[in-house]
Amino acid sequence: MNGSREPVSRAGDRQGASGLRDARNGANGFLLVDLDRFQGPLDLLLHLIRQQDIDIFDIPIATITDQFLAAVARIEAHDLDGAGEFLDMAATLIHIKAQMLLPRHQEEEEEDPRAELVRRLLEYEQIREISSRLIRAEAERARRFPKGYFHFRPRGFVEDTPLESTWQEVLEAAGGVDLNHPRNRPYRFSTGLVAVEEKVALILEALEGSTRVEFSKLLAPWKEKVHGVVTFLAGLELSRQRAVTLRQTRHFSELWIMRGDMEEWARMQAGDKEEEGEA
Amino acid sequence: MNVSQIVEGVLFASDAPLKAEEIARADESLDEDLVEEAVRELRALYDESGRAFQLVELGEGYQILTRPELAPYLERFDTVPRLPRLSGPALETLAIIAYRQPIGRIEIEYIRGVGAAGVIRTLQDRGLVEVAGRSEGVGRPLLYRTTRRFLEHFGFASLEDLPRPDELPVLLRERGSLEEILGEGNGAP
Amino acid sequence: MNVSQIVEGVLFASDAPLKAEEIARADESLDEDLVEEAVRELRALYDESGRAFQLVELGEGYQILTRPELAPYLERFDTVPRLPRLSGPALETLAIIAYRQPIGRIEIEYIRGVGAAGVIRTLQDRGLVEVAGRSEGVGRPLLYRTTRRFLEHFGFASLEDLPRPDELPVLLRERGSLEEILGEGNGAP
Repeated sequence: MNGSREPVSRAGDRQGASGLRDARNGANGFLLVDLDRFQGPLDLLLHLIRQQDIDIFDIPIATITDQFLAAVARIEAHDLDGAGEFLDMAATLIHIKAQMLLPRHQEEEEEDPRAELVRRLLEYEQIREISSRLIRAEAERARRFPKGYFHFRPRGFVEDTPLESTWQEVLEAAGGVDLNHPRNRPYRFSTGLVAVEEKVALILEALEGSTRVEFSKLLAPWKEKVHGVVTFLAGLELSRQRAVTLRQTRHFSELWIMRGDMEEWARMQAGDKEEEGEA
Repeated sequence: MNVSQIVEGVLFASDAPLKAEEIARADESLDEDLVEEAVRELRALYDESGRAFQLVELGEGYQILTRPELAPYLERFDTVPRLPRLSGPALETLAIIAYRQPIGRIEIEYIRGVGAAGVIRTLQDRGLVEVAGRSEGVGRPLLYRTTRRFLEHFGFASLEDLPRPDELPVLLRERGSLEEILGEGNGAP
Repeated sequence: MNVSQIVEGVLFASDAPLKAEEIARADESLDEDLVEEAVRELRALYDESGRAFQLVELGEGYQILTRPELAPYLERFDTVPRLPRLSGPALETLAIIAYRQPIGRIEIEYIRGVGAAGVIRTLQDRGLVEVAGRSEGVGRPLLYRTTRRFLEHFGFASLEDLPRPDELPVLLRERGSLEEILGEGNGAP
């Protein structure tokens, strides 16, 4: 599933989540909506309904369907990847619209064709409300600290802490070392080149354990300038993908690589086989 | 050492919430009731004597935490890197799991209208959500539930502490009956 | 919040002894003298009210610690943090380095088929692996070997002691050069 269309804003940020700011009445009378602001088809539908003060229990399905389709039509131009969920909803809307046109038999007490959709919309709206309550609860909780929370002194070296792994485990792992496993990526053998992907992996590894890492620390093991250049390029690439942000307080001071929205990024990368993590 | 001192010592030395039964393990003379009583005493004592910390009920147990009012002072020492905040999709998914647990991925995706596999994995990595078992349904899909850590992280003593359904619109109270919901809804607006 | 509460909160939240000047960083209104005074007050208060903890002065500063008399009760808890274990990739990499040292990262990655930079760093952090020098090859890449600590941890007197059972892949069991074995293995590189 595509994560790129989810807005950066938090669910509790009503304005951001509903995309209200970006909706304007277009010249053709349709609502112009910035699809990237929506977390999915329900979010978009809910926006259309709330934006126009429509009674959610009596949705004018034909109008809403037209508006939804008009908005969804714009997806294809720039992002086919995440269109599936929206197209599913479009199909559902068209189906409901068709059912609404059929004569209904009062005596059989058939359910309103819109009922399931209404339930989903209300439920989704509630989930958003709960999300914002969770944010508030989280913020309140974060104001309390347990004993010993702050590390005022640098921790001892990792090597000072005992390790549990046994030689038997090493041997077992060794038994699994197998040169004949298929490689799904081309490999350079001591060409001396430094690949951006390696440095991307290095940065990501470093950010697994902490929220930030100094640029210089990443370079420490190497003397060659090329490592600096390529690590910087890797940082820029990750920054472009919003996995990290780069921060430097003054010229020539330490460059910090700060962890960004990794979940978002991970979702975008989902499917790509990533380098194995470590302990 | 009296009961109150033992309980206080154990709570003080712990870096995570402890259940009464866990605290009681400190000594044969203790039981859950004695611990609960000591907890109440200590809580009152800390509050009355204006201590900088409080005895809080959290994550199905008890923990001593600083008062929220101290946050501005303590934040000046913020040397512990904090985890990045949860994204909107992650929070929504967490909310669904919290109220509907145990729940499978397909149901979550239906409620949110978008895929949830990546977000669920993130929540698992953060220790907020865990596998609760498998559904009896076709393919026996995995079911998820929230963890004790979820309660601790959001400051809830137990799942009962989640915002009550009656403070919320109708839907989460009932899993099923659409007719009822529509009935209530139609009557209301 | 008064001075005493701020000092108490900071000491509570710290995992290490703090000097008065460090505590004073919590607020502009504080200075060392005020902190020292609050420390004395708190110390007396804890002692007089029979708290399970004490405010002690250690070499480096002040810290709140449980009273020594509580040790018998606290020892009943698994206070020893769960010992970290090496991950699968780390174990595998360690085995490769142990048997093929000195060896460069590229070779390790070739054998494992995935990147190894992070895993090697983990092993270095744990003191199990260290840089042995640089290869003569292009770019003069770093070579790695196991450390004394590696031998100590796994109980070997020397590298000669490493067992080379038949179950080991040829690549690790044989002492011949990597190129030779790789040449035999799949004739590839």
